[in-house]
Amino acid sequence: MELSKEKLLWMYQKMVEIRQFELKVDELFKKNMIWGTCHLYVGEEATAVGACAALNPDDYITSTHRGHGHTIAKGADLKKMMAELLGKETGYCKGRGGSMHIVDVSTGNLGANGIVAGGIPIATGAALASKLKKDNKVTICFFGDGAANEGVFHESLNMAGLWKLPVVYICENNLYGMSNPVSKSTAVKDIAQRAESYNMPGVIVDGNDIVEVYKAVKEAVDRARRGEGATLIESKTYRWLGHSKSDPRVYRTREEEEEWKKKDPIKRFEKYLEETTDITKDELEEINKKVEQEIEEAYQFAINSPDPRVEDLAKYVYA
Amino acid sequence: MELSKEKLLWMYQKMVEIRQFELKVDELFKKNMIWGTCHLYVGEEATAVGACAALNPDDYITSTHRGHGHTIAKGADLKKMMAELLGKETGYCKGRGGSMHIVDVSTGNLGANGIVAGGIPIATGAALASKLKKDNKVTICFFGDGAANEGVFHESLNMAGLWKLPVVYICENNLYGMSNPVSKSTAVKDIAQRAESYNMPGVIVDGNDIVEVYKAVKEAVDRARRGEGATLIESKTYRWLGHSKSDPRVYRTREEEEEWKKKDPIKRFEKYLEETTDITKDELEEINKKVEQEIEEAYQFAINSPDPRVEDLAKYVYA
Amino acid sequence: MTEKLYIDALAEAIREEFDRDPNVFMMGEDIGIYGGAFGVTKGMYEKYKDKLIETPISEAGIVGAAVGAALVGMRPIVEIMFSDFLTLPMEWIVNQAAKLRYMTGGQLKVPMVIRTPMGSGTGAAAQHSQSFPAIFAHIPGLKVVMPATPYDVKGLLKAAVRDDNPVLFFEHKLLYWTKGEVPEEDYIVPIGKAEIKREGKDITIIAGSITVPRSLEAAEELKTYGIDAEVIDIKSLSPLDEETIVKSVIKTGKILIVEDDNKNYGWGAEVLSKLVESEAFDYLDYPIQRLAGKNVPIPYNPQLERAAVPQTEDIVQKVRSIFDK
Amino acid sequence: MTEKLYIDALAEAIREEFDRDPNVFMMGEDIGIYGGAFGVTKGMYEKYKDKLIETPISEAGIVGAAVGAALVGMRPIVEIMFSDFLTLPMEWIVNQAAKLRYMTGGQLKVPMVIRTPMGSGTGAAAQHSQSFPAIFAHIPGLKVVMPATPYDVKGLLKAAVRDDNPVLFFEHKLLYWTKGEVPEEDYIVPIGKAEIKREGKDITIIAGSITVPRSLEAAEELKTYGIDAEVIDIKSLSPLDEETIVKSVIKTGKILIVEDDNKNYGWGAEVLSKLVESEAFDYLDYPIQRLAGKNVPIPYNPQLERAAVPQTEDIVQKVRSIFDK
Ligand SMILES: Cc1ncc(C[n+]2csc(CCOP(=O)(O)OP(=O)(O)O)c2C)c(N)n1
Ligand SMILES: Cc1ncc(C[n+]2csc(CCOP(=O)(O)OP(=O)(O)O)c2C)c(N)n1
Ligand SMILES: [Mg+2]
Ligand SMILES: [Mg+2]
Repeated sequence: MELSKEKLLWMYQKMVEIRQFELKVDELFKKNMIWGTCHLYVGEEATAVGACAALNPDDYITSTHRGHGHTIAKGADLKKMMAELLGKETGYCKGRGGSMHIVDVSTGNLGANGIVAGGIPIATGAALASKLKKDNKVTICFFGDGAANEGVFHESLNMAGLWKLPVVYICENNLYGMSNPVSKSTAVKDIAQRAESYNMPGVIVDGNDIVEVYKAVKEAVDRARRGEGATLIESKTYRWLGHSKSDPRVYRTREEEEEWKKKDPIKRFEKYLEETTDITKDELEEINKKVEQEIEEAYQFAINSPDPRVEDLAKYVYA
Repeated sequence: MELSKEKLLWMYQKMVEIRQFELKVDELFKKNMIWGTCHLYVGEEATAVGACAALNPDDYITSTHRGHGHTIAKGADLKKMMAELLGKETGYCKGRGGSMHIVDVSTGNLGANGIVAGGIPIATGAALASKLKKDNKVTICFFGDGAANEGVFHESLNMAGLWKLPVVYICENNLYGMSNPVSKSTAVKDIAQRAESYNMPGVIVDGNDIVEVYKAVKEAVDRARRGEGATLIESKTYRWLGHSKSDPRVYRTREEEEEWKKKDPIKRFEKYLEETTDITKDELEEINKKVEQEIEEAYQFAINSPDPRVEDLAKYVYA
Repeated sequence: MTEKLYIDALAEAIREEFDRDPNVFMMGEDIGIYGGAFGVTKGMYEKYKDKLIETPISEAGIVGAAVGAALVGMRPIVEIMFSDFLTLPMEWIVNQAAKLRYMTGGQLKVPMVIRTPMGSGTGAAAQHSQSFPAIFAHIPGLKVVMPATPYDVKGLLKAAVRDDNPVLFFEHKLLYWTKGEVPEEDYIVPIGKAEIKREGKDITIIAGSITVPRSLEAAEELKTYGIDAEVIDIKSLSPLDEETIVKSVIKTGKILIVEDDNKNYGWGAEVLSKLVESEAFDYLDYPIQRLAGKNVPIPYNPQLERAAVPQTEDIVQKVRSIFDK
Repeated sequence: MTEKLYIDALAEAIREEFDRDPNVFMMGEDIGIYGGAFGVTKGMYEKYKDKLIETPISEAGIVGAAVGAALVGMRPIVEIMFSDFLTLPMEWIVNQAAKLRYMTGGQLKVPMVIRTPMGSGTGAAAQHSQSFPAIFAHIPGLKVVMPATPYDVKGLLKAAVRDDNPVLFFEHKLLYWTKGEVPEEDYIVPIGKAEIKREGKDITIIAGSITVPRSLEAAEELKTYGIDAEVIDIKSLSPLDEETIVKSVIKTGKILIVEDDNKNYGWGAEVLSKLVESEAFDYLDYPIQRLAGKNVPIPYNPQLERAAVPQTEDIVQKVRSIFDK
């Protein structure tokens, strides 16, 4: 499980892309330039990137309402993402979907989902297809702590456990489902414990430690690819911003938020790189600069793109 | 947990009532005198009766598509049950419901349910009501092994675990959900193991041993009544007959059936009574005779009852 | 009477029903300290902690549990965060709540209310913008209402809570911040009654929920074209108040039904059919018209989203076309 | 052509699609050695073990998984044991399968078929006897068919499997053991096409699923009253073949729509509305009539059950009343 320098730099870049992308989106939201709502991934970058780093390009993921991070980690084009958020014809979904429905089939990303736990059976079905087709692909299914109380979590993991499907369930436990703390929504302390009900390993990782996430997910992915079945990984992390736009965060304290910001997964990875590799501060600085420019380009692309034509309203209802 | 002689005889009588009632229904079915379908409880009598013996008369139960046993154990009138099966106006549901919808509010029976797992959230809600009203009632929720893979099993047990609701979930594991053996439907061997996912005790009992069932359920009911929350009890048992009418039972062997018939819960209880009490064979024989007569009376009542009037078709749609 | 916001009138109704009947309580996601996704229960938590059961994200389990609670004498109000999510507890609405009374020959009753915000216009896209009243109106055993004004939302919520049947209660998101007169004293608005919200003699516009204010606005504009439109707020799809609409049509001879939902197999079709089957048919001097949403999932882009459902100007235009004006 | 049972024609279609396309497979409860609750897959297990994915009782998970499999290139056929249970996977039909193509601007497609037995007449009572096609026909993105004959069930199942969209496929239980001509060679029946099953000149009876044979029977009987009825099998609710019905109505001038489902907000309302909005309206010489089920859950008692939905004699009577005969 040695990580090459190239891979480490890729991981760093993806985390930075997510962070900067989300902060830009937040800014655009506050300027009323984005319609609807949006759930930002700031603070959770290590989970998406560490997990996707363990996949092949043609492996699948399913994502959630909080999907920008997974989408970027799986390799999406920031231009098309930004254009989608601005509702443009050049966006991933031609402006029809918006934040909660970004899909990028070209990178094996089966999509965000506006329905909590919506991706769980979908990922399970993609993995079933892989088993039937023997295509040797693995699917990662991202979802939140809140989603682990939906019925399809149970139904899907039971099938995956039963049929030994090549799927890795990653529960991003960021302590809250909207305003509801896990202690008030979930009868058990660790969601990973539920793996036992489905005859699959349950693993807890520090979701702010990208290397730990990577290692655990890699092991699960390898296991899945060997035909040994599914794994449930619980990644403990925290979302820095509100649940969606205009969330006054009355359900948690500013102190708690500050504590978690100290555990910034990007800073932590910088420290790791500094301590364990010969990657220099300058190299990282350069990545930051490059990403900044990428984001600006994405924004310019999006803002200068055309809206879909109202006459095309009924396009894409049927294949 | 000493069982009085009176109680023991009551338990014996209820088991016999269920057995004879079901055999009568089977006979009527074969004579095409019963419409629709019917799921018989023969072989599983110890679970319903042992469990209901642990309840107060005004405690609640919810039942399943295989509901006659629970209904009789909770104290239903055999006449009204038989009349319902014959679709008569004098039946529990005035002939509108049939086998899968028998309800008897007078005995706290919230009803059978044609939807697998349909009763699980309903029982949970009744228990929530008891907690809110502080009425000190306990609800028993019966369901099958197959039902334990429905999403609401998960959602309901999570809420019950979280809120420490006064409910006892009794999974009647009769090895099959319709034709599907538990090993092919369920990722874990023992369904009781799933209790851990909901922070409640999980208990396995020999479902053909009425005394064991009674003791385990009594403990769970007491616990619930003390405000200490829910329990999941898995009762291992077997249905002697087909899943529903016209089931050729291709999914299991005749040998397996014979093995289980040797474990007849009624015979076993007779032996227990013989060995540990001064109840005589004659007393039991008398009960059997009495029940036979009861069943015959129920049948006569039903067959001589009027059908509902077609003009009343639209009655009872709204309260 | 004071002017109040729709959302405040609704919240008032909930509080007053909490106070009136100890068996009334509420279940839902984030309805506690957060106050619900649209803020309906904001500020209630302190006083009504025991009445607000904040749940896990388990819509099927929640509604199923509400059915169970209702069976043993409680009167739950369930908040489903977006009406789109009614797909999840569908079983407990359609096969349980709606049928338990009938299936048990009248032994059981299921007094419960499922309140839920519906509709497009907020950029929430296809999974957070639907309007499902038509689907539930098809199911015997359910009642379905969709109040359009602060007065009606308060009165209908109270009627729904006091009703012994399961009531689906649809609140269009764009109505929450609209204003209207609301009396101080306790009142109910009966379920199953439509209301003429504006009298007119030339055409009857039958509207529901958000299309009510849009139709009223359109009616004002239509005056300038010399068209005097009557606007009926249907309020309740099930039971449907045929009498009020038939009477109006007999008077005006023309009908336009305006739905916020997509057209095919929508509620307008039943209203149209009932009119064709009624005595009003003989009084029609123009074929009945429906103006409804396009048969598309709701798109994200704001121009597309707006074009997906009838706006005020579409109503004006449609009515003008009927009169060739 | 050979005479075949509806259920056998259906099974043949499944086998032939299994053989034709390696991506076609089936998921469902008890579809393996048991052969499915109604026996559709009986005898298939030996040969098609790998194609028959027998599932736990987890309808939401099954349909959700089928959606996922479809997204990556498979063509699942899901059997839902009774159409009443469609309430459970509703989310994965309505918010996922139906919308994924639109929401992703055409990036994804969801080629899948959900087959399910519907209807009353077997004494299975309210939770096992419903007919839900109208509900799904309301949802953009879904196709909805309900074949009435062995020929159509085979041809439509093949069309459905080969369609790139999610198709809801409703089989009335009482049709399984009916017989009809079925060709030996591969053929499809196009989705979205109605068919005149009997030509006539006096009235158009628009029927679907079980009401097709009932209407045909009624038409025979109506001859004795001198009434020559045309019977149209609507086959597909979404898309709806307006052309065929409009043409027929222009010819006959009278319409009776016969639904097996309960009347309020049913599919007949949309068909009626479409006709009112069409050019056929001017050719009507009698108000359009609907004959549909009563607005009640399906009762258990056989006499009540029979009375809940239109029988052949009800159709005869209704048509006679139109002609005052
Ligand atoms: C079925 C469903 N219920 C409720 C919602 C509203 N909702 C959106 S996100 C969310 C919280 C989800 O929590 P979690 O799964 O922990 O993900 P997180 O937002 O923390 O990443 C809720 C309740 C929804 N979108 N879908
Ligand atoms: C939601 C739902 N799915 C499927 C069925 C059809 N069905 C009725 S009983 C049954 C098997 C139930 O198995 P289990 O829960 O083990 O109960 P048992 O019949 O063994 O007592 C099935 C699949 C149903 N009634 N409801
Ligand atoms: Mg969370
Ligand atoms: Mg079983």
